[in-house]
Amino acid sequence: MAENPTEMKTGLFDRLMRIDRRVIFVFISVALIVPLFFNVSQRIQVSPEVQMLNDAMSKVPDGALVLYAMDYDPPSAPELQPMAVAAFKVALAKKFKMVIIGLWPQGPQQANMAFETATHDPLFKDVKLTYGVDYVNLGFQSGNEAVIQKMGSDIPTTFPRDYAGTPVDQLPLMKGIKNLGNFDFMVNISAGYPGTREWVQFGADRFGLKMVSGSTAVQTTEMSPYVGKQLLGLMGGMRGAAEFEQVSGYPGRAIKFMVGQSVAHVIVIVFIVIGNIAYFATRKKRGA
Amino acid sequence: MARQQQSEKCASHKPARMGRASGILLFLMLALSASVVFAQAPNGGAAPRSASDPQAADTKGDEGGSIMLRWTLSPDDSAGQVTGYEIFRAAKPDGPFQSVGFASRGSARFADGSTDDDSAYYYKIVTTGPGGSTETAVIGPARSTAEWFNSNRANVLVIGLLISGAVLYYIASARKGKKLFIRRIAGLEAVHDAIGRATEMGRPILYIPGIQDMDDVQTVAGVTILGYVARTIAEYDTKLEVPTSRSIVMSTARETIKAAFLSAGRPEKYSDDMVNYITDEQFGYVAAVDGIMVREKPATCFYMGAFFAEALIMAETGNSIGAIQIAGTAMPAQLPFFVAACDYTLIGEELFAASAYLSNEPRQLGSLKGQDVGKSIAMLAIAAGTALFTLNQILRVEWFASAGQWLKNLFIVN
Amino acid sequence: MRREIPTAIAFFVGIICIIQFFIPHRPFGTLVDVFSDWFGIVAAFAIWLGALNLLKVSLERSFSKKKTHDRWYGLVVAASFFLIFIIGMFMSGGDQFQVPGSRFDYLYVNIYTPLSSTMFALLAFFVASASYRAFRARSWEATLLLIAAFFVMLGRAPIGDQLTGFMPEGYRLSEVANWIMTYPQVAGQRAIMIGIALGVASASLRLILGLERSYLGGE
Amino acid sequence: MWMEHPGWVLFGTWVAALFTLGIATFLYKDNPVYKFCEAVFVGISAGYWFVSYFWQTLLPKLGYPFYAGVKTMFVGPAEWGWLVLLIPGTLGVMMLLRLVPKAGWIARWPLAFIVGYTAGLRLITFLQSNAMTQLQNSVQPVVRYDASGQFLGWESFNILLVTVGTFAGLFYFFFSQEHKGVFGRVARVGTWFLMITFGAAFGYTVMGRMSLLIGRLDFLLADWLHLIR
Repeated sequence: MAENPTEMKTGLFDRLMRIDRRVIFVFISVALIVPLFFNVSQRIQVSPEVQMLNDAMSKVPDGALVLYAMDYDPPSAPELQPMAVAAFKVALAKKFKMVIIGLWPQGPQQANMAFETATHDPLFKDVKLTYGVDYVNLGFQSGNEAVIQKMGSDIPTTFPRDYAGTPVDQLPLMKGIKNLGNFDFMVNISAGYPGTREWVQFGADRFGLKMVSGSTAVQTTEMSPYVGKQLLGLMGGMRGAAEFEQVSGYPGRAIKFMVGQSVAHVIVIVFIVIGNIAYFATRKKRGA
Repeated sequence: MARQQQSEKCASHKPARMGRASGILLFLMLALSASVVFAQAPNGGAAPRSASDPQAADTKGDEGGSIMLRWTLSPDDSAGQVTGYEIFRAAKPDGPFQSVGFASRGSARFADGSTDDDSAYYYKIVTTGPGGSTETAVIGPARSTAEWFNSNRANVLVIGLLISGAVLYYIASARKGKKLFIRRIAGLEAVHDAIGRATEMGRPILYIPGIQDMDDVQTVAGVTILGYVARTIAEYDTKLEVPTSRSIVMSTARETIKAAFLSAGRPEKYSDDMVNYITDEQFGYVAAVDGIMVREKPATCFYMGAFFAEALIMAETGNSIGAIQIAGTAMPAQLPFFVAACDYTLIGEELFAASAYLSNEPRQLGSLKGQDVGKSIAMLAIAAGTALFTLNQILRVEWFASAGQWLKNLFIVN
Repeated sequence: MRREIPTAIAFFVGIICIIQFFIPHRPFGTLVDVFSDWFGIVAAFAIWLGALNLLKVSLERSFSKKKTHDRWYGLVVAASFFLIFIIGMFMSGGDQFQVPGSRFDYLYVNIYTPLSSTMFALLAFFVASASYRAFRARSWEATLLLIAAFFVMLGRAPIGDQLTGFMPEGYRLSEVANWIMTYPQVAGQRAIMIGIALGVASASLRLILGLERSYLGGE
Repeated sequence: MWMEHPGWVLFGTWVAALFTLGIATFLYKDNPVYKFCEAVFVGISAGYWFVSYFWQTLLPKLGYPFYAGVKTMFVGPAEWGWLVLLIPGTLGVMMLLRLVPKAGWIARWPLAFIVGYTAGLRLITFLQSNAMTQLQNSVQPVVRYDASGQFLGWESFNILLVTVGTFAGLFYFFFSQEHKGVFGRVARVGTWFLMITFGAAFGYTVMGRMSLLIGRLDFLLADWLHLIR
């Protein structure tokens, strides 16, 4: 109490320099929780990579044979699940023949969930698909990039049985499919290794697969140099998912979640600003 | 803010969305009916005109067992009258023909990947559409063969040999005792200080060799650096903790530390308890490592190897207990987090350089020099290629462009 | 012999994988395919090794003489392992174990998923606390880090565009963020990637040629 | 099926919610609840991988073909192809010998196989996809004109920026030369680009990390408490 005003001010900035991180945690929680209670959405500017992706997918002819490689697990699902759902919706609209696989053990399960969500959309209530004829889920194979390498030469021996244990030669859709060269297009949803990088290196570079990717925000920076010839489009993180939902015309979860994102980003930035103000204030003090 | 959002919700949002949805629906219906109308227009529901100029030849640069078919698209291809091209094959020109595959509308090639080498095959391409199908003349015979060299990849071979050669040359000369200069790497001095700090404080050192297996070269580098850290620690009474995410890394790390303590003359101080396997699962592993951190309160944390999302969880927890943290990884996605949360970070290739620098072994130093040759090639190529293309743009001399393209083609991969 | 045979194996397998890339002719392609199957099998055994190791350590901890609280946690580890093991191996319809609705799937959805997702979600908090601490303009380099992070962060969130909606197209925050991501960011990323590629290639070369054997344990 | 029973669904949701909250308590500080969740997590995850690999890799790739092969010895024409499977099978068992202290060294054989295989594949792919392709993308004219011959200043500047940045960044990773004089200055510019890269990548990721938390909150508030729809 005996401090004079300037000292008190310094004290304030000193405290601001070292805010207990749990204070930040509380702010972040509130920022993300509150908007969930309100049904607001924002207009989102679509980035060139997502536009490319959407264009590339629209150019794939209806009824084409498309590989869906789902290389992620539940922890990344908040970002990636909306992408998978939207990508399946495009497939339903364009009547793609789908082969679903996963290089992550949990990938095929996630794919099933996303597929379910997509087919339950009222837009597609008239679309009736038959398992084995219109789509198959071949499940997971271990071996990371080795699996892709082998798919380049022979898919039926790489995935001898599907997700439910049925031998692939009993699946009508698999009849004409020998290797990666048979696919007209590929959608990869990826949370890390093995994922988009391996599909680019082994699928696109070696076997000429035409592919697009949805990836977690964190690895998007690593993937963006591949965009162009190797990768025909890329959506990164929840923002990418929201952009794709918007541009493809199938709004979903991602668009809704973007509000909380905005608030949380603002909070992080406010804290960065506070940290810098406090830093300069105390530095002057120290210098003087 | 909350109130504003709520009012927005009540006032305008839902109708707007419904309006948009019905707009989309309307548009879809319009587009659909339009496409039906246009699809009917040019050729009134008849069979599409056939693809032309079919060719069948061995697929080049492969292991055999494949014949490549090419054709010119049907003139009706873009009009929506073609669903695709079905490929039929027979052992004799007059059949019987069997379908071997289907190429969708717009594609003008198909690799038949189910041929026996050196047998003759005859093909015909059937253009199918909603109105029927038409076929090309039978072509053949075509035979598939396996090639002994994929000439498309000659440039990879040349560049690979060049860099490998440089690496091996410098390793050889380093082994002969030639002094190779390696610049100081910022952050490496810190390794020694950080070990000293833990000793002074009487608190343990935590070493995380990444979460990948020994087949990842980053893990190999991480374990090599662990050897150096262990050698230094052996001089003091500092406790070392190495939780691992892979069972093979656990046993390798144990042997490495044992050897390091032996070479420091303190084999009696080593115990297997220093290294423990936790789980292969990334987040299960980090849950346990976080637990170790808050319970044992290490003075120094090292993160050297391949990391994924767990990187920041560990680095922030380490920060909250006030540890000095030194990281090194070649996972580009995780570098930003280590740079932000750790005191020192070895960036990408520096991780490999650090393991060379610290181990001071000729083969590691030599290969670092070899990598520098690679980088020189890269920088030269960027400088020369950019200069050539730019000169062409300014002076409009075609020669510059073709020289630049030649250079660029060296790096094009098929 | 304890080192020579492993070195020879690594050399043989590694060289074949390289040759296969350049020489498509049989038997190399087939061999690499076979290797890839073997790789999967050996990797599966490595998982078993890890699990057995874990059981050994936690059971040792549970039944050790030292009466610490830790022993209970060791028991919890072992019990959880056996729970999912028994259900997955014997009670979930064999290789149909992952089909939605199986008992294994029930554990996956209600235990495994919340645990791993929540651990991962802690990152939301840590990313905030780390950026508060790290992004301060202490030096020129730190300032660049700060500025880049600041613009990209704002530009990524839709609010960035709403704040700068009055600006002409091309100058809005999301476009500034995209610019940073497509130009300066790509430059740095490329340098890092090329450097790493050379590092990985030369380390792989050493591993194949047996010049680097530290993976075999202490030298 | 039994788990479609509302009671089981409810029970599962409660278990999931409690584990979610249990892990989250770590943010405040370490505590017995977190330690319990941590122990369950370690055990469950190890078991999960064990079971998955058994059904998805070991049986289809080793178990079934092996069994089918052995069967031909007794019924039908004998085939010998399955004998090859003895190699990976043996390598796998050798791996498990790590558990036996005296015989641990034998596990180096399968390890060498794994290391050799990945080293061989990665040597090529990293050179090809990371080094060469990136180089190829870096070679382009830094002066740009549009179709009518008009000089494009901004585009040219951007390309120049990428080229200079890549070049300087590579210089930073050059180890044979002390960072002094001109070299030092170029390398310094390289670190600037690296810093921008890291800052941008960090900022870009914040959203991804927030997404994860939104996912969990959505679960707690919607699936568990039914507070939101």
